[in-house]
Amino acid sequence: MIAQLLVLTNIVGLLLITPIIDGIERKIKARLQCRRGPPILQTWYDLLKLFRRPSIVTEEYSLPYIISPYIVFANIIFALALLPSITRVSLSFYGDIIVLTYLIASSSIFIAIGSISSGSVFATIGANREISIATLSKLLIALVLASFAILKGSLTLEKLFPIMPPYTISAILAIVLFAILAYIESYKLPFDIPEAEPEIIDGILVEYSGKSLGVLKYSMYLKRVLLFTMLIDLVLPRNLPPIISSLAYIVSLIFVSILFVTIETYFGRLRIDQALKFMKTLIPILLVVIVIAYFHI
Amino acid sequence: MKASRIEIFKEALKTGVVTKRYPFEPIEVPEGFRGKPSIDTEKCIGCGACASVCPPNALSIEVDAKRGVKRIMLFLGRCIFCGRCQDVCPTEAIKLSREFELSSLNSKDLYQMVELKMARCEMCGRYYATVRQILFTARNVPKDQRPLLLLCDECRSKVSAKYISYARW
Amino acid sequence: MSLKLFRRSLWVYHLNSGGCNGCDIEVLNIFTPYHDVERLGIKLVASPRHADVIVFTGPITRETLPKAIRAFFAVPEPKAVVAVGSCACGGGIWYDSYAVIGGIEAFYRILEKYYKVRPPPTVYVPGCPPKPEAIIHGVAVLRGVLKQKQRKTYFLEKEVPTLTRDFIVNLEKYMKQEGGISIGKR
Amino acid sequence: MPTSIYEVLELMRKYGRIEKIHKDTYIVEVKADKVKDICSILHWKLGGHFSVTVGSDERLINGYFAIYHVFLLDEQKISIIVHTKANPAVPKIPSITPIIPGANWHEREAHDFFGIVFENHPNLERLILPYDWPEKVYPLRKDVSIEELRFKILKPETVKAKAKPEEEYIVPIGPYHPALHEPEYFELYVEGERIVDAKYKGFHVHRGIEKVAEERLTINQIPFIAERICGICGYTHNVAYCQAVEYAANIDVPLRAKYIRSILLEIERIHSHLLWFGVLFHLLGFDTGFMMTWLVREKIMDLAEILTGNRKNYGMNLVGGVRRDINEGKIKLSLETLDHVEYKLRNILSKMLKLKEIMSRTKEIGLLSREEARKLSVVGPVARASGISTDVRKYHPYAAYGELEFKVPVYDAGDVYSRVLVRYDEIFESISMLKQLLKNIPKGDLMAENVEVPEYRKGLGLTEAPRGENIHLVITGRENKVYRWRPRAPSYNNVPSTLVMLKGENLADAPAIIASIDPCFSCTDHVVVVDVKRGTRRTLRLKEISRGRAR
Repeated sequence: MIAQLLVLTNIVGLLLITPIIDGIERKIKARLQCRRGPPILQTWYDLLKLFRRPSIVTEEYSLPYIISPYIVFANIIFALALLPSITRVSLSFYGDIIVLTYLIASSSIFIAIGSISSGSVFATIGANREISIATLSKLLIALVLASFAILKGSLTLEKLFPIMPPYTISAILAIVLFAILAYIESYKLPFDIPEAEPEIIDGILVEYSGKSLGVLKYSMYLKRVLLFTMLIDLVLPRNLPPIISSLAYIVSLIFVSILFVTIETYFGRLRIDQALKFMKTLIPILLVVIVIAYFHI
Repeated sequence: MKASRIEIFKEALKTGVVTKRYPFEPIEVPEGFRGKPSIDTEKCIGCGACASVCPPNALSIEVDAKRGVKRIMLFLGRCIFCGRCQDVCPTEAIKLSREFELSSLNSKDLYQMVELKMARCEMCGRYYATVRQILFTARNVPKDQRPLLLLCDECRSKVSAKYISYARW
Repeated sequence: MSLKLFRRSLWVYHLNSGGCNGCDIEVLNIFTPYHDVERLGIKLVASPRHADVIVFTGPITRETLPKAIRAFFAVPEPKAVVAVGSCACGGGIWYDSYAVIGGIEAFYRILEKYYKVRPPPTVYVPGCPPKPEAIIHGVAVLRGVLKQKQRKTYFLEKEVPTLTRDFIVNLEKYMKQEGGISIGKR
Repeated sequence: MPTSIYEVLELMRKYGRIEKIHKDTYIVEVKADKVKDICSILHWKLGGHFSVTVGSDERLINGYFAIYHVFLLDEQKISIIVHTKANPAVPKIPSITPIIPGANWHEREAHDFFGIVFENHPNLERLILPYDWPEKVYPLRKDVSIEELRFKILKPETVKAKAKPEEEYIVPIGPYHPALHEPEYFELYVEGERIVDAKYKGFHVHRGIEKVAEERLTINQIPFIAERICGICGYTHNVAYCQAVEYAANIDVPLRAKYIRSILLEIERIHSHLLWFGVLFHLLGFDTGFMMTWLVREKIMDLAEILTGNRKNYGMNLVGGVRRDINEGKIKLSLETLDHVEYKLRNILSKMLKLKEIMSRTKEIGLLSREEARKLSVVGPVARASGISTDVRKYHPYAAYGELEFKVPVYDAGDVYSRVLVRYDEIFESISMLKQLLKNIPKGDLMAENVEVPEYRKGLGLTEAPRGENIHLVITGRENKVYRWRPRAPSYNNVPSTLVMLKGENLADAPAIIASIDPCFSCTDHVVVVDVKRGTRRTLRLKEISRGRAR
């Protein structure tokens, strides 16, 4: 019972924190561009306003267009429950690593399906692009998770964290690769695709408005935090006292987001074929990591 | 490549935050800023020089024959803030202030209206010019010519077959 | 008022309705470091569906009219309009051209006539182009943060001297006596 | 191959009567059947380039329609206007588009506005007038007044049908873009990823400026409407118009006024180029670059505000001079600002251009060869990036440019990156010019003493705008009005060249290519993508294409 409550605390806490993390990112980015930047709660204000605005639907929509934002949201929430975050407790069962991979992939797919069913050409093209990036990046994420599983010899997320010790080359490489993938997957420049960048919302989100737009944006912020959490879990020591570990988690969450946004600020966007080319070069490296992980190097 | 990214980063940190605090703090507009034209109602004589040079016709002049007034109207929703009116005004009645916060929720607030009383022509009884304009002109005209100013253009040209009028409208 | 919703967060869709670019650049300028309206929760969005406010810049040419109407209806209610620049406020220097509808009010007249739509709350920001600060002021007025400064003024001349021959000939004498007719002192 | 002015004029004399209208400008009156020959010689043999075609309804003066083709001969430093008359009942003139493809739009415009038919024109369709414009109504003819046009022809009810989304505008969003500013359409025909053809649909911003100016405004009011042709480079139009009238009326502008004009022109150029850099960075997804360049640009805007009283649309000119003086304090302040800007730009902008993403997305993209550039008669930085050294400031000096030392940056590659470099060099050239101007500004009057404009005289005003040469042809009229005024902005010549640049390129590079000419409609927004094989049409935004593959 306590475990369930703690998991619930995790989720509620993250729901509250996530927009603030985005607010911090916006503030840092603004500072790096010599601007004052929005207040840290700005993302919350934006979301609250969106939740209070009506959703206009397109003329030729079909069902997935309406429900997919909520499915994506539910997907991400479930995925968050699988990872230890604010409290070091999570839903844990055999094979949850596979479920996590599935949930991350399916959120992308449902976003794409939703925007395709809006009947708008704009959104359809955005969806095409989302899928073409997702197929590659999800494959890479699956490979990284596989290398973790091999390193620790387990398919349960609980047993993976933290990945070190053993301090092997493969462990360090795998963590670095996961950091790069988290960077790509959270749609940072130069791998930015339309819907993530706060200034330019188009592509997939173009036909959503009001509430459903709010839910979608919220899910995307949560997804970013999900990836950061995973990254933090991989390195954060396990046996810290409860309050210190929560604090350590939050501090490192802020640290990661600040680090990523600082890198992002000084990059222009790659053309999508250049981005895909970069991602393809990661595949052989990953395969090598899996092989050396098998031999515990 | 990497180095240039870091250079930009350094430069940005060196510049620091430059954002102004407006609207919470007022800002300085420079000397000679071309802001909102405002009509000094005491000085305006209703000659219409400004309306004739105004490129977008933001200034317009109408004669209300029923009430015997001349209406000078400035519509900021057309004004291009060029300051030509200021250049040509003979009495410095219209001037470009340094006011720039002109936003309003109602387009009616963008109007400035001045109505000046007109004088009737002594001969035909028609309204022909504002009283102020006649007085303004009168001061530049020798005393013996002044009675001619009490006539409208047409009547004056009839009368002044002998005289040459100094007055120019 | 419905605009309370936008106190903290306001998303703007910028629509050039045939303007000369002067105002468009200034609208863009308020997002750059010196003015940075993101600190006020204002953000430029790409799709009218995401927007709370449409910014019109330009006198609305005939070619842009249908597109402006479509963009207008794509913004969810409640919405508001910011007319930036003299062209958008009242047609500007183009007010009588054949290729121009002539400002946001003419646009509202068309909407009322053919679509039976009441005009949304609108703030007029005259200027050619308005300073970035003036645009920020306009948004603040729209949100109800600041008071509107600009008011309609109306002046009607009250008393005028009766023009008689005697008065006009001996003008200097009368002026000294009454002291009130000091018109046009240079 | 005649090279001296004398030889050129001798050659011209074979074709028709030649007359000098003002300094360095000659008008050749030729019969309609010789137009093609003389234009071909001027453009292809003598090294000149076609600049503008002006239609004019001169039935009130001499009973004919007139066409003026203007050519600039950089080598000889003269301009030659080829003048032809057309029968008022059936106005027909042979087209020069088959010889000089750059004349395409110019002739279509004359067709739109005057109903002059150009024989053998490949595609004499409507170009500028709105979609609901009635047939056989020619707005710039003198027999139709602005009131008639407005009240009889402007019928908003036609809007209702058009406002419904059609196939072409599937997405119910107008042709607008968040960061860029004016609405324009490009239709791109693609095969998979490659662009095989492109079409331009634009003129959303047609505001009927010429009719307004010719009917309502007086000679000294037109500078203000000329300034509002473009909100970015308006002052060059203002100067070009004033120069045209000054030449026509033979007014001698005081030297100090000329210096002040040059100072403001260069300030405008710097601000415009910086704006363009910002937009380019934004299109390439490098928002920090956008913010940092605009941060520097703001200093220039503040400087302009101090010098003229307004950040844009300076309103400084009247025919015969300028309206405001620049005093010692302002000169000092300007020099300080310029030093600061130069330092900042050398520090930041050069570093930004070296970034890998910026390089890889601009190099060898959007190629325009020298031959194509000559054919389409492109101007300004686009021409200079394709290896053509053309600059009105150098070859047809106006204002105070005759007394300045400056280089004209020319690059040969003809890709987007060389357009970037040309503009980068120009900023620093401008700063050095400004320093010369501010240090050497002479004392004197601001306005010419005698400003009287005789009727029916022609004047040609040339300026080098940030985007290329501006050209204004003015025919003065009666009662302090102009009879005909034709301003031609540089983008008018440059935009057709994007269609050449786009062919064969990757769809994702389209935005950078279109932006690379710095189109004065500046923004280029929605694109209609037509798949040739499948025959489907869909509307896209440039930004989306820039990110990815539209399959």
